Amino acid sequence: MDSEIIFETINLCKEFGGLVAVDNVNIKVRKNTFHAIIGPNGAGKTTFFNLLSGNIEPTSGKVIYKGRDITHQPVYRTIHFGVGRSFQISNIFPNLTVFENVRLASQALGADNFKFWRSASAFKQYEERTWVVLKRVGLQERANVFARMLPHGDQRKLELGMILAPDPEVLLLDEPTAGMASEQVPELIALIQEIQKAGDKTVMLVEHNMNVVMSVSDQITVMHQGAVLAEGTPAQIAANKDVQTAYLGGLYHLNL
Amino acid sequence: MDYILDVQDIHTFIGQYHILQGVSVRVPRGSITALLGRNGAGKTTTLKSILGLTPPRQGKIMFEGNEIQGMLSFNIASLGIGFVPENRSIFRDLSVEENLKIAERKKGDYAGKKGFIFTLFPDLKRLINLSGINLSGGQQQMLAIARALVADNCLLLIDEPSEGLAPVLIEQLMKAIQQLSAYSTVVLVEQNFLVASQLAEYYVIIEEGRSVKEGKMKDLTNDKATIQHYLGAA
Amino acid sequence: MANHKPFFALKPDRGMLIALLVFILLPFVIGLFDGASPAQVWMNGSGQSKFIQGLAIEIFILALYALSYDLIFGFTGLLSFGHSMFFAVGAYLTGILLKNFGFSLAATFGMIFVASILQALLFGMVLPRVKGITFALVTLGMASVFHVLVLSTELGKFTGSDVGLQGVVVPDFISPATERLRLYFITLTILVVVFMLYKRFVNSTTGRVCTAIRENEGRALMLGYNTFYFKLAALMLSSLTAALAGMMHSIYQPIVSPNVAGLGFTVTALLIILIGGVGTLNGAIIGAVAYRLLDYGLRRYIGESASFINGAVYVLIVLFLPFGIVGTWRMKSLQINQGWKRLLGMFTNSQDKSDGA
Amino acid sequence: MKLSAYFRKNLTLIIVLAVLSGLFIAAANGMESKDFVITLLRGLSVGSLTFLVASGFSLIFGLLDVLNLAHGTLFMIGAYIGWTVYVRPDTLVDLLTPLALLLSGFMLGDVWIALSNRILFGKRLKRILPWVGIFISALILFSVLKQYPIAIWKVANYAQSPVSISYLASQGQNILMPPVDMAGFSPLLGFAGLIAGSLLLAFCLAVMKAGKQAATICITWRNFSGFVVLLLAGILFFVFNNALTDFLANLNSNWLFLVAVLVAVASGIGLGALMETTLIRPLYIRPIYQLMLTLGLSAIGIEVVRAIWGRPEFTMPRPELFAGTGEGCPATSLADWWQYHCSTMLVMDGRIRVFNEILIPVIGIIVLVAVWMLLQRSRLGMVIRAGVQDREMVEALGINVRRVFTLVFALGVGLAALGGVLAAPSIGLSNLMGESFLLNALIALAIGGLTSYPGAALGSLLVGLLQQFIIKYGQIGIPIPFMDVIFKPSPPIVPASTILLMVIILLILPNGLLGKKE
Repeated sequence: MDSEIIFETINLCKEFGGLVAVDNVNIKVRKNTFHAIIGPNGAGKTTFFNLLSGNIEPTSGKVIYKGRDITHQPVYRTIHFGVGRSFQISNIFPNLTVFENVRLASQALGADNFKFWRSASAFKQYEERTWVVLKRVGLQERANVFARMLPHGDQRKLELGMILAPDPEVLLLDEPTAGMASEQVPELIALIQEIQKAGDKTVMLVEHNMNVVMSVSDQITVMHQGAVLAEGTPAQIAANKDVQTAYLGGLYHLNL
Repeated sequence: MDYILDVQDIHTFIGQYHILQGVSVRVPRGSITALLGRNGAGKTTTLKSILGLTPPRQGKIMFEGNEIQGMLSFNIASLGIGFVPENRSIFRDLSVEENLKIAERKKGDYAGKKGFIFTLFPDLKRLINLSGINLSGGQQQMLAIARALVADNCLLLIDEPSEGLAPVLIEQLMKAIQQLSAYSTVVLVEQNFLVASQLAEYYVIIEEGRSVKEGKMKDLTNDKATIQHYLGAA
Repeated sequence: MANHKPFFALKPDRGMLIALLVFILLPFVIGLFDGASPAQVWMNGSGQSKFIQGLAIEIFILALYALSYDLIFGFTGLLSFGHSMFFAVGAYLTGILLKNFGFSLAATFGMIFVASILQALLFGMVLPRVKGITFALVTLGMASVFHVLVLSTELGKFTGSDVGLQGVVVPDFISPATERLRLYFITLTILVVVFMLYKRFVNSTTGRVCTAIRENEGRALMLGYNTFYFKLAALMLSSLTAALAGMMHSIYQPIVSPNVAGLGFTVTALLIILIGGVGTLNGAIIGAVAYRLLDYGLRRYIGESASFINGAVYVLIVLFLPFGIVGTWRMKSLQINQGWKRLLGMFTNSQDKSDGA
Repeated sequence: MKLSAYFRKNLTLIIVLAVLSGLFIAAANGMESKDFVITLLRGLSVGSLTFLVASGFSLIFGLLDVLNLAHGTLFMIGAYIGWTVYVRPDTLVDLLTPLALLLSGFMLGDVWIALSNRILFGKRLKRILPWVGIFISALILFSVLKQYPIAIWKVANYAQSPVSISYLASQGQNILMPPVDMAGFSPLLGFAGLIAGSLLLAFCLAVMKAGKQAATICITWRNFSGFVVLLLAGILFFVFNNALTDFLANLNSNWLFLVAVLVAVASGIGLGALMETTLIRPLYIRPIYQLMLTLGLSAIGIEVVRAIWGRPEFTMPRPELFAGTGEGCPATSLADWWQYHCSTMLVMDGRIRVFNEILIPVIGIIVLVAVWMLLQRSRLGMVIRAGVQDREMVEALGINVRRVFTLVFALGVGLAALGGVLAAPSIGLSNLMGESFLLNALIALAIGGLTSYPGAALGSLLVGLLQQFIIKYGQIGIPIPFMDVIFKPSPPIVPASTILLMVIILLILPNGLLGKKE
């Protein structure tokens, strides 16, 4: 638990027209850990992710990645730093094939983006990488299907594949299991865990499913109304009084 | 038994996906019926099909003894069906009062129901002039239910009322739903089995677009095997 | 790495090859109808062939112009209402440089190259600020300012203000009057080369990213692409092609009407790719053929109310053929194939069936 | 605290507005005060007309997401219809009967649905039959209408073009209205044809839509009342044709103008409703095609206008209340004007036209307030505002959203037609008036914010003022500091200046002045 800090926010705030969505959040994420963020809907988890990945700019505060201030970097830079991010609602290219979706993701960091005189299929390294990733998430049989034709669960897998393709160090996963059939959930979580372990990656996860969160995370941050309510290991969180009254409530115990 | 709503073997397509492949739901008058099932099983689509928002291609839907499938959704709604959607769909630029007033089907609906709504959700009275965008998740959920109560609806379709709410709020909401079930029949889609089992009298389990099991909630709570099999967790 | 494809190894497109063959043979075949032998046509004999050649040159120019619009609208998803400016700059610059400054053709082309890059940069300048319909309005605004410039009396010496630029001095070897067949083949060659370049662009890494931007720009950004540069690249290529089309236009008919700078001419491009099929390069060419022939036919046989029928065709296409000719063809080709098979089957098997019954 | 936050948030907007008003003051310093007032009022007038187009456009765009590029053409059609009613009321009266009879069949809507549900066609038959029926009814209607006596201007028939009719009318001469030639037309046969065509058409359209509304519909005598009323109205109009024509022709021109405005607005509303239900509705799922459709429709509209009224430009005579020139004119006060019905008025020693520079802005402001009240206070307005955000939910509340869409579209087109009929006496009619005003309105909306209703008003005002000031400076010239040159903006600069303003504002504020940020 004493590995170096990879992601850090300092007094991060975001207002939307008078509504404070993220309120003075200070978080330290350590390298090679599984860090979950939980909290009721509207607690500002997705907004917090958007701030980390640079999709929106904070009203005040700083985001520091590997000791470097990336607060005001444009959004397309984050992946170049090594931060991959998935979305709560599948965010893919609906009218391109599954293969093309992942290929575009793996090509992004290469130096061949403006070689418009050569066919895209001439760059074998990206295609190979694409096949590797597709195999990893279990979509290699559907490579030539249009992404919009995929069932919901497979779209989530494709989304995961798209952020794995450039091989980032940090994965920001915004409810990767949202809308998935529940028998598929453990499979996907196992996959994520495996990727984290095998590749020395840091995973940050927003998730509603408490069973999942409690079983996989090393560290949990509870957000409530934009602010951090509590932070700690799963055991600490489960025992925390504040968390129980504000979020888990009596129902949590019944649910287990 | 006297069924207010009788859905008979409906098939619904969204685009080219065969989402509902034979769902039958019978809702006894004056009860709370819960639609259970996993995420993506087709519960929300069932509600939307009843309301004509995603019209079924096959099958029959009887409401108060009349066939309503194929009618336009505003016609169906004005027969007396209130809908509380999953994402609440509060009109952001309208004030709370306007959000309620817009649900009027005849003049004076809002004035008549005001008292009832505010005893059910005292919070809303305080927020009456706020615009929808400024409400928190729980307040939005209350407003969405209140909105469905403004018109004379004898059937309420409530989709995932507890989703994303803090447990404290869920308990509050459960009380409200229990209270209003004295006035109208409720069909409830609920992920949280605990909430559903405490509220509902009857249940229907939907699995992969088909209704597979129905019965009394009392029997289900004792039937651990079924719960484990269809709902995964308990 | 062993599998590098050479530059010209494109997927053979049977339809387009046939079309190319037809266009190569067209002047000679038409000449035959006129009683002129291919040799006479080759020597630039007059007659029907020459007129049809002219019509075909116009079609090629329109096709070039529509291709350039398809690249930014159909592939990159930028709705620009100022596209006619790209064309008009090419046309006017060619005319003015040839006529008033006596530039050589090569020098003119060089200037056009520079000008088209500059105007793509001008459009690109606003790209990060405005999106969607606002981008359309801003580009419309910039094109309108250019249109006003062209019309203004202060510049009348060069542009001929509202009369249009007249009497462009065309070098003899491609004069549309005496060497029309050569001009025909030059334009055709340009079209073929540009078409192949576009095909390659669309299938290249750059072009794929452009398509991704059309599909979901936010996601393309999240993948790490600075989408601005890709849109700029598409704009530059498009601007260059449109300016080239403008250049050919002012060489072919040595007058330039100020209408080519107006919104109406942008709408023409839109109409052409709509007829042909948005986002299909073949569609731009097929659309240009259909549009020009329709326009010509209507004006000739109906006259006055031709634009009424044009509008009606427009509405009908939107209502009943929303994917254009090529798009609909691609969607239906499977069904059409099956239909043909069934039809053939009916003829060949009808005997057996009636026997059976 | 709250105020300062507001200022901080809208800093760019405030700076832009400050710069604009600074320019405005600078413009005021450059000219005499009478010129300034006149230019201001002219700007208001043009701004008001632009606003009438822009407001309808923005209403439609806000709720339906349709960029109605045919809006300018509809504006122009409103002008031409108003002119026709005003100058040739006989045409209006002649058209009433066939119109009433044509619509009569559609009053039986529910009956047709019930009927088509009762008759069970085969699947294939159900597809082909309506088209056949539509074709037959079109044939019937065409052959009847071809013979139907309607007074329109065919140069051959009347030896008078719209231009000369207009000129004569403006000279106060009685317009000669030869009675319509009734030879070769049997009323009974004509009526029967029209009614039959209408019934067939309505039935076929109902069959086409059948199956979507399977609810049991009980048919009472009420369903037939509309049909009977229209039928009777049609026959009455025919019988009293001449009396009605005489009545309208002898009407005071002020009242006739009012009739013209009402008819133009009504036909705008009708056209809008027709357009939305038949052409726009199938395309809600394909927005870009809607744009193209309206573009095509606008080309068709212009051609239709050319075919009926011809290409030349002409004006509509002003009603008597605004046309006086004799004794006591130009008026010095509004009371004076009311007494002598002057066409012009002296304001700060400058002459302004009462109709253009006073009436039109007043109507513009009335419309602004009325529509604003409609949006904010009425139930319809509430539904519109809610529908902009979430259509499906509005429908789930039991509100007929389609009807609201049709209403809003019709209202928008009605506003455009109102603008057109007001523009006819002030700036004249031409085939191109629609396009230029559409461009103006688009610019105004882009400046003000595409879906913002107050933005439409602000943008229109800015566009009108800017144009008029540039025109004025085109006459008097702008002395350029430190140089002896006087710069006179040439006419093409006028549109270019507004476009330039639009581009600058959009680059600073991509959503326009009052538009919402996404």
